[in-house]
Amino acid sequence: MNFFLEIILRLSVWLLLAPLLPGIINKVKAWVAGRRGPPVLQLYYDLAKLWRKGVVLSTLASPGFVAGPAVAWVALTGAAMLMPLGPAGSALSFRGDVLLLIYLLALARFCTAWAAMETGSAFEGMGAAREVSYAVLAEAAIIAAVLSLSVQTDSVSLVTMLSPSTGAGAVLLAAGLFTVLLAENCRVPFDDPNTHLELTMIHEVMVLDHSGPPLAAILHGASVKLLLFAVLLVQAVLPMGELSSAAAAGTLVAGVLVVTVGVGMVESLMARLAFRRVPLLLTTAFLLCLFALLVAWKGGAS
Amino acid sequence: MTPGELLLLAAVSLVAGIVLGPWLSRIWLAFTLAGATAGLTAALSVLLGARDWEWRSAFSLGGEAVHLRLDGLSAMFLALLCVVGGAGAVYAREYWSEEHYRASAPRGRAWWSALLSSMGLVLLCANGLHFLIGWELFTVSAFFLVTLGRQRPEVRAAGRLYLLASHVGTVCLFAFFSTLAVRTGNWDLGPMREQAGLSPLFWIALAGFGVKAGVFPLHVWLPSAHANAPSHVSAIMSGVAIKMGIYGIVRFSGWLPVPAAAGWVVMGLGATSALLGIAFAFAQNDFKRLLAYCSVENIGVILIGGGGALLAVTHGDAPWGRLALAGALLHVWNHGAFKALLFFGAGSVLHATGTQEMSKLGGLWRTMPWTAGLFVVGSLAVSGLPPLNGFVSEWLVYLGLFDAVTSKGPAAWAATPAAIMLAMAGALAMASFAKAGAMIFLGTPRTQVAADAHESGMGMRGPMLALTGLCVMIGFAPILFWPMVSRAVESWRPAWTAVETPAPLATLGSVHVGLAILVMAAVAGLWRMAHVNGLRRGLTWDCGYATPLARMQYTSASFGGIVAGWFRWLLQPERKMRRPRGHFPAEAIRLEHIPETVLERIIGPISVTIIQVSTSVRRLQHGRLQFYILYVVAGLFALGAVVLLGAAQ
Amino acid sequence: MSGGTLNLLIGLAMGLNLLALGSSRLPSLIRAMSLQGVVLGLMPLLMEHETLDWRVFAVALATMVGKGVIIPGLLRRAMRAANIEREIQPFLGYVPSLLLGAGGTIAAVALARALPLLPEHTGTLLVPGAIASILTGFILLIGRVKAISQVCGYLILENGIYLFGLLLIHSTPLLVESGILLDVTVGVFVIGIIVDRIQRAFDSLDTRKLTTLRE
Amino acid sequence: MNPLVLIIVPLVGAGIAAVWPSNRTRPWLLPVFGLLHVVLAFLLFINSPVVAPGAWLGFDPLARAVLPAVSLLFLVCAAYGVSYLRIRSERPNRVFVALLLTILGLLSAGHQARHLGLLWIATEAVTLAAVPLLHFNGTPRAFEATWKYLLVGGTGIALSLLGSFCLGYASLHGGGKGDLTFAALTAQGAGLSRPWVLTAWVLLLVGYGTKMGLAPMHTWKPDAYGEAPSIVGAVLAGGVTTVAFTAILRVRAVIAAAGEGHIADRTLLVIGLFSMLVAALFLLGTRDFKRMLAYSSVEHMGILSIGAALGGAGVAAALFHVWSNGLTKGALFLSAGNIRRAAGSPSMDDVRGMSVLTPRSAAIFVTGMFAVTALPPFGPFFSELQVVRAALASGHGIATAMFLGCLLLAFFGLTRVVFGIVDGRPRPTTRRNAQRFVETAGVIVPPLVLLVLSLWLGLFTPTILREAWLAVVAQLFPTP
Repeated sequence: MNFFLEIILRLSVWLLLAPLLPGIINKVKAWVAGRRGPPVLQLYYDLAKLWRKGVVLSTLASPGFVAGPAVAWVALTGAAMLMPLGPAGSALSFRGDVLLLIYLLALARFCTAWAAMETGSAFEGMGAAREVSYAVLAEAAIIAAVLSLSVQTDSVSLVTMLSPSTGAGAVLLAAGLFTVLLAENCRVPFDDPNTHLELTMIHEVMVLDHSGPPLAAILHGASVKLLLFAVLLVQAVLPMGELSSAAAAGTLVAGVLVVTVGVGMVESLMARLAFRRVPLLLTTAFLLCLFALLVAWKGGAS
Repeated sequence: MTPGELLLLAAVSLVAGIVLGPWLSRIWLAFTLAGATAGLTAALSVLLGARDWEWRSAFSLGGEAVHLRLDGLSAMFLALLCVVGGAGAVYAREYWSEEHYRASAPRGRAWWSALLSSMGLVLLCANGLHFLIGWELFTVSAFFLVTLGRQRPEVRAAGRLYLLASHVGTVCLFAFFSTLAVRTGNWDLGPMREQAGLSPLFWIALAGFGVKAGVFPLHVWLPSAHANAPSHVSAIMSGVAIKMGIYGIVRFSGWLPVPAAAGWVVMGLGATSALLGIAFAFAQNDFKRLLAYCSVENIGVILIGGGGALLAVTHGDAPWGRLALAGALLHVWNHGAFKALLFFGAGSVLHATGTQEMSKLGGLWRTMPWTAGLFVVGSLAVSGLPPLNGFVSEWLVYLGLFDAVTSKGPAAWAATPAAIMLAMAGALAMASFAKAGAMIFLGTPRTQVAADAHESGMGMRGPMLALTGLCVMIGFAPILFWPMVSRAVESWRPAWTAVETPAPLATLGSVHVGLAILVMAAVAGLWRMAHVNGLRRGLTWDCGYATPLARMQYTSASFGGIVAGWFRWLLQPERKMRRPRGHFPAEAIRLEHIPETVLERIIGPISVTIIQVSTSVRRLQHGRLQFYILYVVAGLFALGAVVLLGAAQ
Repeated sequence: MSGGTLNLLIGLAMGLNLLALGSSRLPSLIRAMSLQGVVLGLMPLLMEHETLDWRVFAVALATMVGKGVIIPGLLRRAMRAANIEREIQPFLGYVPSLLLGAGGTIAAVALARALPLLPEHTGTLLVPGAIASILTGFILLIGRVKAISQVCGYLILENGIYLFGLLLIHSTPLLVESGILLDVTVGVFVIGIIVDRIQRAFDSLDTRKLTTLRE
Repeated sequence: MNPLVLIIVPLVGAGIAAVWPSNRTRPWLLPVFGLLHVVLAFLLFINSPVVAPGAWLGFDPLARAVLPAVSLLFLVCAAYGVSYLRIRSERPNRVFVALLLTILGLLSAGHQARHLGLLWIATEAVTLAAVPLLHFNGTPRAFEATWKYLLVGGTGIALSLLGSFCLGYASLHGGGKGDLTFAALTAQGAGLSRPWVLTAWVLLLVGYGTKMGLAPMHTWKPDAYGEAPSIVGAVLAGGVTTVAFTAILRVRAVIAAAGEGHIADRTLLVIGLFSMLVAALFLLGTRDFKRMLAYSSVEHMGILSIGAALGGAGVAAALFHVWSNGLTKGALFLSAGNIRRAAGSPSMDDVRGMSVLTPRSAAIFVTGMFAVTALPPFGPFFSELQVVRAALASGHGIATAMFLGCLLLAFFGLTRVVFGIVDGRPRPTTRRNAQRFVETAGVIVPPLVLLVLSLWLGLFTPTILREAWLAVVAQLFPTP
């Protein structure tokens, strides 16, 4: 019984807090640019509005057009359920759950790409193609990161894995994971969430034809994903194991905030990369994680 | 009934199928299904029971007493054979039906039974001589099945390529088994790990079986054979036949002592096949070729697991070897199931539209919803996405690799790159099947044939549904299948007997079930929301372009363009393009063709040189008698020289 | 004393070889060959040491008749039928073949040293003679294009072997000898037929036309 | 029973055929005497008489191990001959029938000859008797083939005669009384003079190798097999070559007794591998399916001599291969004859799609091709496997590798030609031609029987046969 209670509690935390992050990022960008910018809760309003709106469905689209976002959303929330929250641990944890997490993200990606292809629009196809292609390198980076974590903790389960490394390993891992975060969540320099030139977009161009509740699901799922990566990054590098649970929670929140602000800063200070540069950056991220792995290995060996 | 009786029943009904098949299609189906069921029951009874089944004949065949053995490992493959064989038989009756293929349909039925029985023989034989016999019969019957549509020249070419390639493998096995027989003094097969002298033989076996399995550099025959065979044949070729190669490698790496480097090599081959195979797949435009190359990838996944097991054996029986091998063997089943499903789906599309080119299809989900839906399930499974079976086996392999890495032993040096390549291969597989499914079933029809497609009948949908059920079942309740897999693992290495499950399969299964429920709930909810809020149909928004054409859709080549760019060194695409010129460009062309790199760039030149040599030698037979006599004299002197050399010594 | 005469005859046979090699006209080639046959026929009689054996007589007679009369007759008939007189543009010119033959003869003498002989044969030129004729036969077979000259070459080859057989004429039972004779005659008889047929089929005896069967 | 009957009976048959009046019924003499010969051969095979050591003729182990195969093959070919000659009823068949039976008799003599000279005479006589059969078709191509066969073969036969003389002189020089029976020569053994023995070996190997068709003396084979009626080809490939092979085996035994066995084996191995290589290279390119059979036969002669070179188990395997290859190759020849007759051309340039026009013959042809390329469970698979085993057991690793490589190339070549002929859409000319050819039981059953025999030989090799082959090993290759 209280298992379900816990689940509900966690769900509410994740689902409610996630939309904050884009808001914060936008606020940071506005602040840097010296504008007032939209309110932090803007995304909440948008979601609420979209949820009530009707749906315009492409004449070509199959039911998969609506099912895709739903599945993606479920996959992302499921992944969130696997992600431990500092002292609170995770809803359910088992050996190898980290792989399930990675593959749930892949499932979400598949569904988004599928829904994008539904419309038969060249733009959406373009976006889907970019999404799935860059994912190949992102996957490599993530798996390398996970490997380094599991090498330094001798475990394949998130709860025990996320006791952070120290020194050089941590720095490399932080850099690598942060880059992957930017790529996976389609932020600058990989993608520009609020440009309006379809040819330059990845994620946005995939959802061009979505509207109403499905779009809401997509946007909300995206924010959950962002939060997920932020939490992962923080726990992977910040030593929280020794702290008291309250302090740990505080650190976690603070860390997530820092990451979010960092994303905002990057978005305001950097320009989008040309697409042919993107693989280069992703490969760099992969190499960073790989070096982190080697460092962890040496550490483990000595 | 005992396994023996069941197998006898299966054999009898398959032979009856061979004999009656050409004339009585319904009775043939009955016999085949009976045989498949009997074989499956026998396999399961061995897998779930404790004891192997073994039988030695009193009479002798080819100078050797027949020695059959059904242990965990062979039972595992036998079960797969029976499932796919039965499903394919049902599928074939509608797909390759009498009225469409008057000439070849009867042949096809007889050869199908022959193929099943010969593969069964291969799995059962515990005698090198009879193993070879079964192997050859299997190769030949597969050849005749691949060339069922023989009037098409490309089918003939594909068949010949397959025949020649597998003959290369056969010659290796010829050498392997006869050397084994010479070293051990008899043809009997069985555990002989203590005879360390035999370990070099593993390389010959690896080469011989690797050709059949389609390991990367040796895969040259596979794409064209799979693409040009009738789809039910492609299904069994890809689902079961290439697994015979895996069976050989696993079987003899378990029975013979293996060289120290074996694990490294096998895992390296596996990783290469996985990544490069799927890279080729992603670049294809012919969806059956795409599926074929994807088989190369999955063979790679299986070999990664097998290599992990071998590494574990050479590194002090590490427990993670058990995980890796279990994952590999389970993946044998899984790949068999979903690849057969996908080929059936492909066949149903081919049946409806008559083309294999994705750039001619599109929007088929309207006309063939069943095929579309089942194909999507298959795609999810083959991409190793939860909650389906593909993920379960890849997950086991991953666990094995991760444990190998965390062991920080020398094995980690192999396991780390393997894990990373496996991840990349997984992502690419996902991309490939997003592309395939979308190009075939989504958007609008690109040609007329696609526009007036039709859904295939129950005879073709039934087998697909059954296989889908299998995929879902393994995905939802993997724990049910664990005992059989671990039984097979034990028969590969008796040392690895442990009661407890090394991986929380039960938890994974329940998570999958929960995930499935949630997905359904979410889909239903969102669907309902959409309808409640009001649902309007409108034109796809193409940046305000009002009259989109079918040709404006994203094509498979452009979809795969980015990755194809990364792998240009391997794919070597042949491009033909004319850029648009002037202010009002009239036309622009961009044709791209992905060649069979290994075949056309490596094998081709070699065979050309051989042919040149033969032509120049054939000039000696020019018909001039005088020179013929001169040859005799030359031979006289040459032999004289040989004798003198011998005498000098 | 018989040994001396024998060697004389062998030398004569070897000379005839060279003649055969050098002659461009078919009739002279055939003449040389038939003469050699007669010479060969005489030899067994000369080699006789003890009582004169009728079987040896028979062999000698048969050889003389066969090699010296019948076969040349056959060939002449074929030649007339095809009305050709001379060998045109052979593969191997006359001078080269002569030189080859001469060289071969010398080589034969040298080669014969390597093979140990019984005391009663050490004096004779049988082995070199045999080898020389065999070589001549091969040169003709390889070097000439006219069917008839090739037949002649084959016969000279057989003559060489016959010469060699003389080494064994006393030890080996007659069967072998008669066998040879029989086979040679039958063989050549058949060759005669074939020559005839070729002539009819290709209205020429030029074997260069016989190159339709090839790869 | 006196083994002479095997020689006399067919010769009598030949005589009868020569005087038999009716052109229509004469062909039936072939199966009749063939059957008689088979019965006699197998009676002798079951209880074979002891051979006096000094005998010139005798049903000794070697004859016992090989002759029945030849006789069996002849019977089937004879049965085929009846319907073949009915198709060719426009041509007089007196000579054809008489000479086929003569050849059978001479083959029996050659196989049983235990005397160097007698053996030579028999072989030569067979060669000559085959000549008219070769130009049975009477075309210029046939004459050309015959001419080449006669001259190349004649050269070979001359060399083997010379070799016989050398061997005789070797024994004479070694103090022998000039007794040329193999028994006597073997008994003289080391007494034989070494240089003469070696010379003899080279000459005899080249001579009989020419008859056998070992490269580079094989040049007559494609022409002869390509132009002769397929039944003659089958008899030549299955019978005449076998006599030459047994001759080489017998001579090798003498050489071995003289203590030069290792040299003999090396030469056999070299020439065997060379023949296989040459044959494989030719097979890769040839476009004529009857010439293809000739090259395949060259390849198998190579296998035989390799087997002989390996001694012991290898020789047993080679004798096994004589049986399996003879029967299978016979099936190929006969079905190829059908296809040739139906298609009107032997070249794959104008023959296509025979699986449509002559389905049965095409099926037999394809099956025979697979069988002859060592597809289990046909005979050649087992015999070649035994050769490979023997080679590996005697440590010839590289030779085995070359052997297998050649088999591979040969397979490539054979499949190329066979499927090129069988598959595809037939040309209209071929179609028209094929309408005149009916696949009667008479032309389908004999090759089928041969295939079945080869299958049976592979799967259930009778123990008595194995013993017969091992007896040969015991006789000719006594283990010191």
